[in-house]
Amino acid sequence: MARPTSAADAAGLGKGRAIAFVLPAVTLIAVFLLFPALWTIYLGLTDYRLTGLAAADPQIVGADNYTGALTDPRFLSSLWLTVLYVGGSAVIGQAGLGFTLAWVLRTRQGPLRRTVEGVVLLAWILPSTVVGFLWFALLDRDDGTLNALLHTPGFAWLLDHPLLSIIVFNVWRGTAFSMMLYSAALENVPPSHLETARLAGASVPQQLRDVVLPLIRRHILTNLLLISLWTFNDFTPFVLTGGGPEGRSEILPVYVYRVALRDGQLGAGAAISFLILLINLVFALVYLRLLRGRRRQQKTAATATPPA
Amino acid sequence: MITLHALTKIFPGGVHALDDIHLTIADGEFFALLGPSGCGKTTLLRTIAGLETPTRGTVHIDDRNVTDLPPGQRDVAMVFQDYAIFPHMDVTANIAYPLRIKKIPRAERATKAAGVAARLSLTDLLHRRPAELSGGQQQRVALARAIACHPTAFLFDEPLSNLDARLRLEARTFLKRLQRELAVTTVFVTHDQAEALALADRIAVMSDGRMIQVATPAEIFHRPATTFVASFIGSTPMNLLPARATPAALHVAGATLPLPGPLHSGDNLTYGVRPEYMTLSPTERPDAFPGVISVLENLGTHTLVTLETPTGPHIQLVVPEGEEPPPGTPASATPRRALLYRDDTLLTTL
Amino acid sequence: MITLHALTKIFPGGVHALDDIHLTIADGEFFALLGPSGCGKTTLLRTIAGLETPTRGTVHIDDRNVTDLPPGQRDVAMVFQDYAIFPHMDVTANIAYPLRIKKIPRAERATKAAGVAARLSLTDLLHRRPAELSGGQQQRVALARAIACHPTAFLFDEPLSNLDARLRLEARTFLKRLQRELAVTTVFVTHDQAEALALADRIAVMSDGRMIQVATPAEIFHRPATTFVASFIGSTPMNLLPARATPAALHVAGATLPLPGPLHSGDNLTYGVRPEYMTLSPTERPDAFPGVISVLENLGTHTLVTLETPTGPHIQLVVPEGEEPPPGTPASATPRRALLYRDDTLLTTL
Amino acid sequence: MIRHTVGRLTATLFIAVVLAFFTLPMLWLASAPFDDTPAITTTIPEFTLRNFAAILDNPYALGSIRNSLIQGGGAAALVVVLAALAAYALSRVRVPGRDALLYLLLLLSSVVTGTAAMVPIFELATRLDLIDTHLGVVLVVSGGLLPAAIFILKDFMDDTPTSYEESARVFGAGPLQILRHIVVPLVRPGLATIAVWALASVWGGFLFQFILLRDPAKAPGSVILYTLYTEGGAPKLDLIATFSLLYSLPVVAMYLFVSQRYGFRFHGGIKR
Amino acid sequence: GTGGGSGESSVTLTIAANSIEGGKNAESAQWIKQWVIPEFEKSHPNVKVLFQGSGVDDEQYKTRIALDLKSRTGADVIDLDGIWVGEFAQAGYIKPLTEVGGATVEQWEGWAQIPQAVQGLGIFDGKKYGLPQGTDGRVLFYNKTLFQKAGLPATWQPASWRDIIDAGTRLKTAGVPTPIQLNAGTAMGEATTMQGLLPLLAGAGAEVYTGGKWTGAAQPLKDALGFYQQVYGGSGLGDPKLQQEAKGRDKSFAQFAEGKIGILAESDYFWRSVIEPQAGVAPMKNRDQAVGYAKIPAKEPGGGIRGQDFVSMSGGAVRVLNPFSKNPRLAWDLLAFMHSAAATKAQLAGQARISARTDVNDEVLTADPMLKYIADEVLPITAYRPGVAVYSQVSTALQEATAAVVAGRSPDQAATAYQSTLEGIVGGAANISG
Ligand SMILES: Nc1ncnc2c1ncn2[C@@H]1O[C@H](COP(=O)(O)OP(=O)(O)OP(=O)(O)O)[C@@H](O)[C@H]1O
Ligand SMILES: Nc1ncnc2c1ncn2[C@@H]1O[C@H](COP(=O)(O)OP(=O)(O)OP(=O)(O)O)[C@@H](O)[C@H]1O
Ligand SMILES: [Mg+2]
Ligand SMILES: [Mg+2]
Repeated sequence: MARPTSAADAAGLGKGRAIAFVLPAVTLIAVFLLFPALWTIYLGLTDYRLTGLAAADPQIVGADNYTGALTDPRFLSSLWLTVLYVGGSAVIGQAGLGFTLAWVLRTRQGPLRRTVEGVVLLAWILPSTVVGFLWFALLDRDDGTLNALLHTPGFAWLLDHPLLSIIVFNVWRGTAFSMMLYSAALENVPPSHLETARLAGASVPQQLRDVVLPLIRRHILTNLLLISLWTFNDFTPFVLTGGGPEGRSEILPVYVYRVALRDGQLGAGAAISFLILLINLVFALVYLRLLRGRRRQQKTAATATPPA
Repeated sequence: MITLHALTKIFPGGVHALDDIHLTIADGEFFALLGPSGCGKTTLLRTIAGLETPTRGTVHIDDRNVTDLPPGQRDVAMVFQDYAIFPHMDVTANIAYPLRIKKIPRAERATKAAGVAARLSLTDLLHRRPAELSGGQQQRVALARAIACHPTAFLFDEPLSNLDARLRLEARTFLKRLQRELAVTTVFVTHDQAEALALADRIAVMSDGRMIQVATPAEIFHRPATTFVASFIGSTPMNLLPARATPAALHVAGATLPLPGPLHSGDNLTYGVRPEYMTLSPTERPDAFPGVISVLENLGTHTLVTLETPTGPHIQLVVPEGEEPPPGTPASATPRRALLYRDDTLLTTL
Repeated sequence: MITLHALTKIFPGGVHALDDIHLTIADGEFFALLGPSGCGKTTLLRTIAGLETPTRGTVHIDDRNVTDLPPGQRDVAMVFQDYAIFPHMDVTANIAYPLRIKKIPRAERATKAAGVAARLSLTDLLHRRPAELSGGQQQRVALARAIACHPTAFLFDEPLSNLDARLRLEARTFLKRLQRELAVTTVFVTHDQAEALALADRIAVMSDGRMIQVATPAEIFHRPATTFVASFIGSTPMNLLPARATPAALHVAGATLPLPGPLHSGDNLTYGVRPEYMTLSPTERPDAFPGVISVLENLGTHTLVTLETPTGPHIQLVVPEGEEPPPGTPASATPRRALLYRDDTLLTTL
Repeated sequence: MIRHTVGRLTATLFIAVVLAFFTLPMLWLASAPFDDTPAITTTIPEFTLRNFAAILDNPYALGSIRNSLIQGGGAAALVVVLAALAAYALSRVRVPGRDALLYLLLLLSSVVTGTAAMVPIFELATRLDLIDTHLGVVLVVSGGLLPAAIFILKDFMDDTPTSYEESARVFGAGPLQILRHIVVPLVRPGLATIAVWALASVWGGFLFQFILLRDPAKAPGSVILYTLYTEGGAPKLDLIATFSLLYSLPVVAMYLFVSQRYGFRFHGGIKR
Repeated sequence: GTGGGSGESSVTLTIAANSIEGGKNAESAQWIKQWVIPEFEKSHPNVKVLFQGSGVDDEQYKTRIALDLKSRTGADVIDLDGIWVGEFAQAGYIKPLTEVGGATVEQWEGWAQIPQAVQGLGIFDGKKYGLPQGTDGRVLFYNKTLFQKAGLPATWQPASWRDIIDAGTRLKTAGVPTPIQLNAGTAMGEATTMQGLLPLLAGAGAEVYTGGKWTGAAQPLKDALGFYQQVYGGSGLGDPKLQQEAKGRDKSFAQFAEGKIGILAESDYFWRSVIEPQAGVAPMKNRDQAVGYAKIPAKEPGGGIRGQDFVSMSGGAVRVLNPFSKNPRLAWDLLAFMHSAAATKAQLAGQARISARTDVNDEVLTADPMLKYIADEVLPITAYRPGVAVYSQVSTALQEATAAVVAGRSPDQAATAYQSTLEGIVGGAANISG
């Protein structure tokens, strides 16, 4: 059978050429990502502002920005909102709906499948500024399409359920990626494994638990890592609610925007960005722990095909 | 007992994967489905298992109409071509999986799994993961899992095709013995005629969703009903040669053979002779196929000789080892037993 | 000509995939590498191709030391077990790929590809994609691609193992004829002994990275050097029975056989006899193995009979069709030709 | 059978609900541009094409879409090429700590795409003389997109069987040839995904494009969309609705083209 | 930015403004491109003038300009909101005009035409940093049709906050859905501060920043918040939800135009650009007949800042010189030219709008009684915001305080919370008065 992939240097690249292949990307990343990122992290240690006296002569304030943020009730509530937002819209919403769609569409072909996939993808690729208008039209208090459909005139979705609104919005916005990734992953689940479970009388949840999830662990991990990271840094809900009312939808990217751009406190903004990075790291470690042993199982899955 | 009545399966694309199949498989019978790739073997098996819904027709298992039952309620076990052993479960968990779904207590499951495993000499492997098993061992785990749930029927889809040649032979004997002992009705899909001949009580040869011939191995081997079956059966392919009838004789590839009975000269005749049923001689004879030896293939105790006839067709025959002339030698082959087909349907044995 | 000198390959994990291999393959020879899974066949082939770097030893092709050359400069063509036909190119582009790398003009490439394709009856498929080809057709495309670059040697890694039983036989004959015509040195990896016997001029039987025996097919079949080789060769597995020598006779599974020469009673002896070289008789004889018929497997013109001997071992033998007693019958099997091994090494033929 | 039917029915219902959920918000884009008096809500339009005439009068509208194409296409191309090269090398050659390093870069990319990195990036662009150039925008956004692109592409490359490459190698193909002839076509759906993703990311991006570019004739659509407001910040809906539609069309067209051509699915089209 | 010029003798000057053709502030962009540049190039044959338009959110424009100036690049003549002058000066991004433009600055004829108060827009720490372009004033707009329905006079001028509430109550009784629209909350942003809280604070007798100290939770603030409570605290006079919506301000405009709002506090921008009969975003065909305007009263007569009966707030843009300009003298010439009477008139292009120059105002504003009213009645009593960097944060804190009241908290609670936020922003209670 096919040799172990990825481990082998099949194309005879060799270290030298491998470095040459990686170099352009690494250079670009070093210059336009690493360097500004480190600079930003440094800014986080100062009281730097875009204008005013602090712009002319920024002072090193050490961890003040960090302690400031961590003692700011708005930051903490914002953090909590973000955790809810990421958990609700990315982990449960996008990953859940994306998986369900991939699962349901798995056995279907033809125009229906193409239509559903096309519409879901469209929501993903539309420019975010445009998307804001679309959702206003949907959720507007007075003449919103949703209120018209549900016969609930005057119901202020964005004001009364701001967090829920942006969660649903983000599910709409980002499900496409998870759907595509899981569709691909499901294609790698041998149908015979599922059918074995069905023959044994397993229900759909049992099939998922016993057969599908163990086999696509690695894809689940990749997906969760990426969508959490993206959702953590997603600024789009700002166009819907502006963080309000009363900060009830002020997730961290919006908080950073307010601190860094509206209030001009770039130093504090940089510190919070770095805090977001650390929180993401924690998320990643949690995922790794939850999906622990994926390496071993992955290896197992890869070599499980019997020799020809 | 499995009874199929007027079973038809048309796939969305319009493919007639099964076309009006009528079949009864007796209790405890070892029944083989044989046919080329794409003829509908797997579809038939899957329809019995309930993994495909038939377009028309019914499936009965032990007098129970199961056509509309979901697979889990049909009480059959299937072994897939790729074994479908769950890579994340160890051998015990794999074998006990059907029992787990049936909500049998954990302790009892382990005991039962161990019992079945012992029977298949898997006891030492109970805690291994599938990745740590050889192909043959994996196959036995798949079998054990099928046995563990005590089904009324086994459905095997080419379970041996992934094994290497050596292991395959051993597994074949093993499977046969196991089925004898358990006496469970078994439907076995293969496209290897040798496997079907060696294992089955009866064989159905399929082509394009239809059953061409259903018979015992010996019958199938000796009296293949059509040239299709004839070409499919035998460890070396049967020579199928175009024949021409004159009022006096049968003319086949340069040989003049006696007529088996009255034949029309316009008939579309095919003369079939197995490589094993021919004798090679260095001299030319009128009732032998003349030609030049072109390729020799060692079959161990025998050699497969390819003879290029002046009229075109290649003829293959088996000669005992040591008796093969070198390539390039002129030689002739005399048929001992043969079959005559008219319009690809068996007319008579010769 | 390919010469391997002291070739050793140790994988990072410490696996000795090749262990001090010395071998010379003559010009135009069809050489088969035979052995169980994991014995190092693919590694050897890949080392010749330059896809693996040997830990020690050298590879010469036509007196040129190629040990340190990259694969592209060795002038060999390899057909991979999974064919490795590029799925995104049509048949023409696949066949012409080596020529494209050699920067041959597009028009010339197409002509050459068409020529090779014609030779392999692929002309009608030139514009198909691999996904639209059957397994047999894919294999021919892989061959055509290898032929198109006119190499000094072909390296084939189990090219037939993905084909179904029927196609495999046809492909075998075809391959043999092709190699004859092109007369290019060919190394052919297989774990199917029948394939090796049928095709090769010489066979190397490998085990654990070493060459156990290198010889012609007939030699390997009739005088397997060790019990390992014996067990590996033959379309039905050789019966290998523990034997005990007394000063007067050889005692094997209930039979008392004449001594081939002076033997020590303490020797670790194995008696090997092929199923084909035994005669079944209903009566008991002292020089025959007694037992009860347990399993019958139809081999077409013959039947494989398994005999359970009272002392334990199962003995298999082949009887002509129609002569097999029903299971349960007592019978005895008389060996006609046999081999005697001491410490698993061939002592003498009997 | 009953269970089966119920299951099928539930699935169909689910699909219908999902379709509705995903299309409902898009209605505005279908109605407002054609409405004589577009509102921020969806209404049955009083049909007119006047808004299109109005947007064509805007001196920057059409040019900005071209600029978006240059910047988005440039970034997509750059990201795809560099990420493919890097992902391939990383997938095939062992580098200790490779996965952790990739993930670290991925995390850092989130810092750089945030508001706070504005000053460093602007200073950098000024020093490198990239202000007011398309190239500057392309380089800056590519830097932020590359880690995720490599992360995703590496997964694809890991999954392609190596025997194709070895086969090409035996025929004498060099690494770049192998990448071009074999690997790229095999992971084409992945590359297409990355390309569309990169394009869509750049397409909607505002802040960096705005601070890096000076000449409004170089501004992309996302920036021009922001100018269609009054001095008091009220949206000129006739222009915005129409421009939104025009501005979305290229992305949709690109998606349709890519999906037609390459399947636009992870792993799709690779027959193994 | 400051190009060295393409030929030996030719130099390039660049103008940056937050306006763009076909988009935001298009008239201003058009004026620069079609009048200023050709006219100036005519008189300066070796000078090429370029225009760098933006036309985006003020915050984003500010960011871009700040970044440019920080890296010592950028246009030669730059538009700034007057409120940014202080923070830009503190950051060293801009310098007093005389330092950049040289001695000729003081001799400019225009200074005499710009009222002292308006000049204040460009002044920081007593130094002139920019030339003001114009200003505005805030008043109460009211719908005469609705007033008539409620039996209120067609010419209405409240004398105290009480009068406003009374009118609102009458309107409510007459079935007007939203009698009073007083911007509140954070979603409205700076509109809340400028149209709402600061005029009220002024009406209660306090300024947000005086004598180096910020106004904390003192009585005037509590009074102002108390007025919010009267409007939004269950009286039904205002629509609290509207204040929270991200597009609430736009909707309030539309609602006023549709006759759903009785009284609305806004700047003259509302008159000029929102309900303007032809080109407004929420046009009212009968604006001149149906819409009245009144000065914002102090809490009680005489209770406003400086003992005034009426109050207002003003803002306005200025133009500054880039201190890093390669041709500062020439840039000053351009700047002065852009603020000449001819240029100013050309900019107005017949439209009525309050410019910085009295001579132009006298000539132009006769066309529009409303703007004349602002110039004559409102500007003399108006006040400006403090131009220091932390103002934007203070403004946000004020918006939050109003939001808290709208959401139902008491003015005292909101004021206390504001006080503690303010302490965090301005560096302790020492910088806070009251
Ligand atoms: N899900 C499906 N949709 C459409 N056609 C199908 C489907 N499954 C099978 N077919 C078609 O039905 C026919 C029978 O397929 P089936 O899998 O039963 O063949 P088979 O005899 O098992 O072949 P093989 O030996 O290759 O496994 C084939 O032509 C196949 O292409
Ligand atoms: N890249 C590798 N790294 C480590 N060990 C390897 C590698 N490739 C092969 N091996 C080991 O080397 C030994 C020989 O492998 P090889 O692939 O040559 O066997 P083979 O004879 O071709 O077997 P098969 O018939 O299964 O193809 C095996 O034990 C295998 O596990
Ligand atoms: Mg099948
Ligand atoms: Mg191998």
